Amino acid sequence: METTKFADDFTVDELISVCIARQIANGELIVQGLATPLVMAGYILAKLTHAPDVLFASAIGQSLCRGWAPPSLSHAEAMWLDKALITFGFTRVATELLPRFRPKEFFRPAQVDPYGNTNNVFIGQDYHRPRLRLPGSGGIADVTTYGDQAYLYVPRHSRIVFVERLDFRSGLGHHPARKRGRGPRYLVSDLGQFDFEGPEGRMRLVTLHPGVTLRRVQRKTGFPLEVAPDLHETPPPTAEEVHLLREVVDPLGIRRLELLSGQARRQMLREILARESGGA
Amino acid sequence: METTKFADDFTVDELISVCIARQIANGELIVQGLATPLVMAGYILAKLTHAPDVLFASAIGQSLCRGWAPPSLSHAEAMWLDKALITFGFTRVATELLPRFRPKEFFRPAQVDPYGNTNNVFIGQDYHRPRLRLPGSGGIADVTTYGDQAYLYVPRHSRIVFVERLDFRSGLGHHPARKRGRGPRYLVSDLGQFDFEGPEGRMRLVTLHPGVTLRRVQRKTGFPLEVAPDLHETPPPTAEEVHLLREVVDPLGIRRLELLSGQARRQMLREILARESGGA
Amino acid sequence: MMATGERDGQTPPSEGGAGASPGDKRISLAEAAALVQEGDTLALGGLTLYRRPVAFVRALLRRPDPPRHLTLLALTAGFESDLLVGAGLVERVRTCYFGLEVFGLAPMFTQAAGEGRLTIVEETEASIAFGLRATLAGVSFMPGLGWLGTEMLSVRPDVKVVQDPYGEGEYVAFPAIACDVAVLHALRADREGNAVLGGNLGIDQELAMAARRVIVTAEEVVERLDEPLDLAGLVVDGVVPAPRGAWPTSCYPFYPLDGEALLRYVEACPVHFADYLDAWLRGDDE
Amino acid sequence: MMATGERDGQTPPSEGGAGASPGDKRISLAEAAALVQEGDTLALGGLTLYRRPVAFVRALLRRPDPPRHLTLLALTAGFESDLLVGAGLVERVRTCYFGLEVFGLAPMFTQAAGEGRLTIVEETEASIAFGLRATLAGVSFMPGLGWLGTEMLSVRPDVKVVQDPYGEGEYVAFPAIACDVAVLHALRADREGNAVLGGNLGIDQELAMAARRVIVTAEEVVERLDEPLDLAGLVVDGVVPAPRGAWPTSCYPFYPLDGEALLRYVEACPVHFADYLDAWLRGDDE
Repeated sequence: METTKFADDFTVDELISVCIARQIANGELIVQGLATPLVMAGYILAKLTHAPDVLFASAIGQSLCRGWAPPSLSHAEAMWLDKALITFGFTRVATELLPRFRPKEFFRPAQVDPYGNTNNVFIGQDYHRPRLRLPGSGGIADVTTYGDQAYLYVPRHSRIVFVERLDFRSGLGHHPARKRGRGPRYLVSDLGQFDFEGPEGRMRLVTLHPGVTLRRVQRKTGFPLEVAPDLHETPPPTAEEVHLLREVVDPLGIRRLELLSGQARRQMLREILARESGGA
Repeated sequence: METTKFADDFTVDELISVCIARQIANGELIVQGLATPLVMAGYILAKLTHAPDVLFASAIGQSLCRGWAPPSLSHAEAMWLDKALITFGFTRVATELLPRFRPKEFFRPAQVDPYGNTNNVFIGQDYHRPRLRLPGSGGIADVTTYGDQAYLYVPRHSRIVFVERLDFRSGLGHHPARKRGRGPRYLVSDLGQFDFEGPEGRMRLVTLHPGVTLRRVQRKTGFPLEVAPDLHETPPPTAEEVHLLREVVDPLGIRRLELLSGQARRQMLREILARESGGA
Repeated sequence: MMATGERDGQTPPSEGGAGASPGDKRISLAEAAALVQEGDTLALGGLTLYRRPVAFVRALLRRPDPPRHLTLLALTAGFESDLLVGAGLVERVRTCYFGLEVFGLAPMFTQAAGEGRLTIVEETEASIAFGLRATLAGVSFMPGLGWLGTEMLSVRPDVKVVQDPYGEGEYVAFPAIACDVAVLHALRADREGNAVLGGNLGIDQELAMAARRVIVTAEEVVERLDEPLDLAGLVVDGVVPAPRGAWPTSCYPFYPLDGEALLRYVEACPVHFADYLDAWLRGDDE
Repeated sequence: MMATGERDGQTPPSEGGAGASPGDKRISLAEAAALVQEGDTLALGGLTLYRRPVAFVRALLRRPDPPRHLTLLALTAGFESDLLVGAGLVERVRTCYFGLEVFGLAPMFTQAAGEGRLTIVEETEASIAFGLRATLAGVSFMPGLGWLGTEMLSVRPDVKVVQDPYGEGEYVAFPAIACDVAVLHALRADREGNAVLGGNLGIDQELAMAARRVIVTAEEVVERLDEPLDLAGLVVDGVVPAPRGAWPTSCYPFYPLDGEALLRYVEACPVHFADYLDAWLRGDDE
């Protein structure tokens, strides 16, 4: 048996995508929401490595796909329309596919509390005059209340995201009000991997990404952290995984946008757009 | 202006189809249920004469069609699939199209009472041991409770069909229990045409088909008949209408099956099947 | 089927087809027929005389121990369903139309119903359509227009009426419909169960999503379909090559309805049903 | 539109488009924009940055008297909706996502919401999908899974919870969603309003059936479409030729998303929105 060759260098976006990929089992139906390129990169990587038979579904196109195409800013529909096996429309997805099949999906919360409850609606004290209005909950306030395949990711771990109390609970975690399904199973951030096996479904640090200290994670988390007894280092990406991500899965590096904001993100958007229109 | 040329000879199936055609207005969406070739002939005739812009929908195919094809026993789907503009599937038809658009449809009841309530479920006194179990109500128990475009036809007028009291009310007429919509507007049989403008929505004879007497209609109806003050003769088919029915709309005469039963119907089915497989 | 973990619905989708992981789900007609168990709700796709899974029904009737006490579910039921009733496999019928269209009444259904030997769960288009949508949505009912003012509720004492929470009126709460095995006949399928049904969809797509197990019989089974699909293999447990598998019902545009065969049936039945069935199971009529 | 007599629904389909009988429903963008009235619920088809009716929005904003107090309805709202909010036409927003995906927050929506100048009818995918299905079914609600346990109900006091009539639990009764005018952008349409939308359907088909009036803008308007349709002209009141009518959002496969145009917008707003809008209405950016 060959020994796994770990990558000599990798970036945190690559590590997050690899962590996402490793949560995917072969044969699963996996769903991608809007504006989640780290997830898309992870899904495609899974397909190209250990999970060749996954089926993709997406908010864009509302189709099921066996095939894939690299993420694109300008041609986001390409994968979902050209590779569609069957198209449902959003009404059937929301009222039939999601409640019937309860597929695995990775969500990016704007706030998450110790129990994996999440908020994507607003930041502030007053819903009617929010400090920051967010885009809205999409389908998170639906599927997290009945599904059991909610996975979370946080590209920029901070006390702004990980809070003791949410300003608004739009995604249901491990919460006493739950009637159906179960709270999130997993969370990956740029600092480590977490499960929710703490007391009453509390978030628990399971692995630290290479070079990250427990102290740093705790400092950047707005509530006391549970830590798994066998806390260890996140297995780094393999050389093959990094190669695939960079050269095959997402050569434009669209996944990296999720780690940037403001001027830096706009700068990178411009670079990617230029490369796309230059005919990548 | 040309004077209308009435047909010298016509059969009762032709007259019924013509009466149905004349109830169709241009531009309407008209729906055909299962096993109703007299209705199909009438619809197509309407399209070829005064209502070129009707849109057809049908239980078979669940499509909308602008074009048409002659009725067929062996290739019933041909019209509905080859000419489909758009296909809905039965679930969307029953839960969206019918309640939203409430289109015009002709129903054939096994029993009809003086108020246009109808029965297609069973004949007899006991639902659990019926004298004759019928195929079922299809969608009649749905659309007649909320729509206002129910039209009825009875190819063989008799006291078995027109009864004072139904054995089971599966289609809602002009009935005090009605909450939405309205009862049937019109009925055509092999003896005459009727509306429901009598007291409390009672069925009312409006025209007698050529050669039919009021006395004969009354004798064949199981309840006292209301009669319109201006009772007159049904305008006969025009020469053009008869020509179209025989030569263009339904050259195999499939509409005639609805006037036959038992051995006579099977005989005619065999003749039509032979002509269809012989390559009409 | 797919591996998406546990489900909490009343009627969870099936947990693993013959082939388990996505891959080759091809099985024989006999293997498909063996999936139906005593007391199951068996749904048959297609419409009345069109694209019915007749070859599957024959395989079911050929079983040495045909399953009994079935609940037969179909939007409309025709020849294939009448055979199952005549052969005594069916205890309950859920359909809004059971007949042979212009070919007449369904003789064995008519006889069994007249003798009180069938439990009929009286349905309409709306009750079946909303009932399946309720199952897919994971709720116990869907409210819809229909039935109020008719006598439908008197023969469906299990069906409740709910108050409009936003107004004065009331609606029928069409209950969720569960299904153990759904069998659909396709024009083409691939070995993963992806399928093309043609335009006359009926309720096939909803049945395939609602049923615990799904069998697709197909005129032709290919390696891989890449045309637009009507059914995703995701929900399919078994794929059966069954050329002329809808005969004597039609499989448009491949072959027409065989009206002569239907006439032979209605002329034989109900009196000579047993002889008809014997001959039909031997394949004399094929 | 079609002449099927009176209807008793809360939100009856429209009673006759610009062209009355089926036939030529072609109108200009200005005529289409004139159909929207003060206080209307205006639905915009497409998804976030994809196939949005942007040319229509420009025509609406170019009206000398743009209608105000609109309720904006969209599954997801993006650039085109942000312009309407920034220009002060929108009083209420019904959507489950208002933003520009990886291009960032929608600046004018974010600002207006922060200042308390918008009424937000907080929605989710399920509440919009079930709400439209309720409208189509002619009922006041559809029960569905979702929301329970979250704080959604606290910001939607109009939404009720109903008891499961067949069990112990409860469901959210997602209320029917009414719509005055729906505007959809199509790849191709014909003069009767038949249209091809492409595969990214969103909720366009349901909006078209739910709305009192429907406008289709299309990259190309032909005499008669005979390919398989996504939308039947039956429900369409006006057809508008609008080449590049989705720009800067995409119209796959005809043209891509214009990311540079979106970046110019997010960099100008909210501070320089007025200048941006002036230039955009003049067509400087076309």
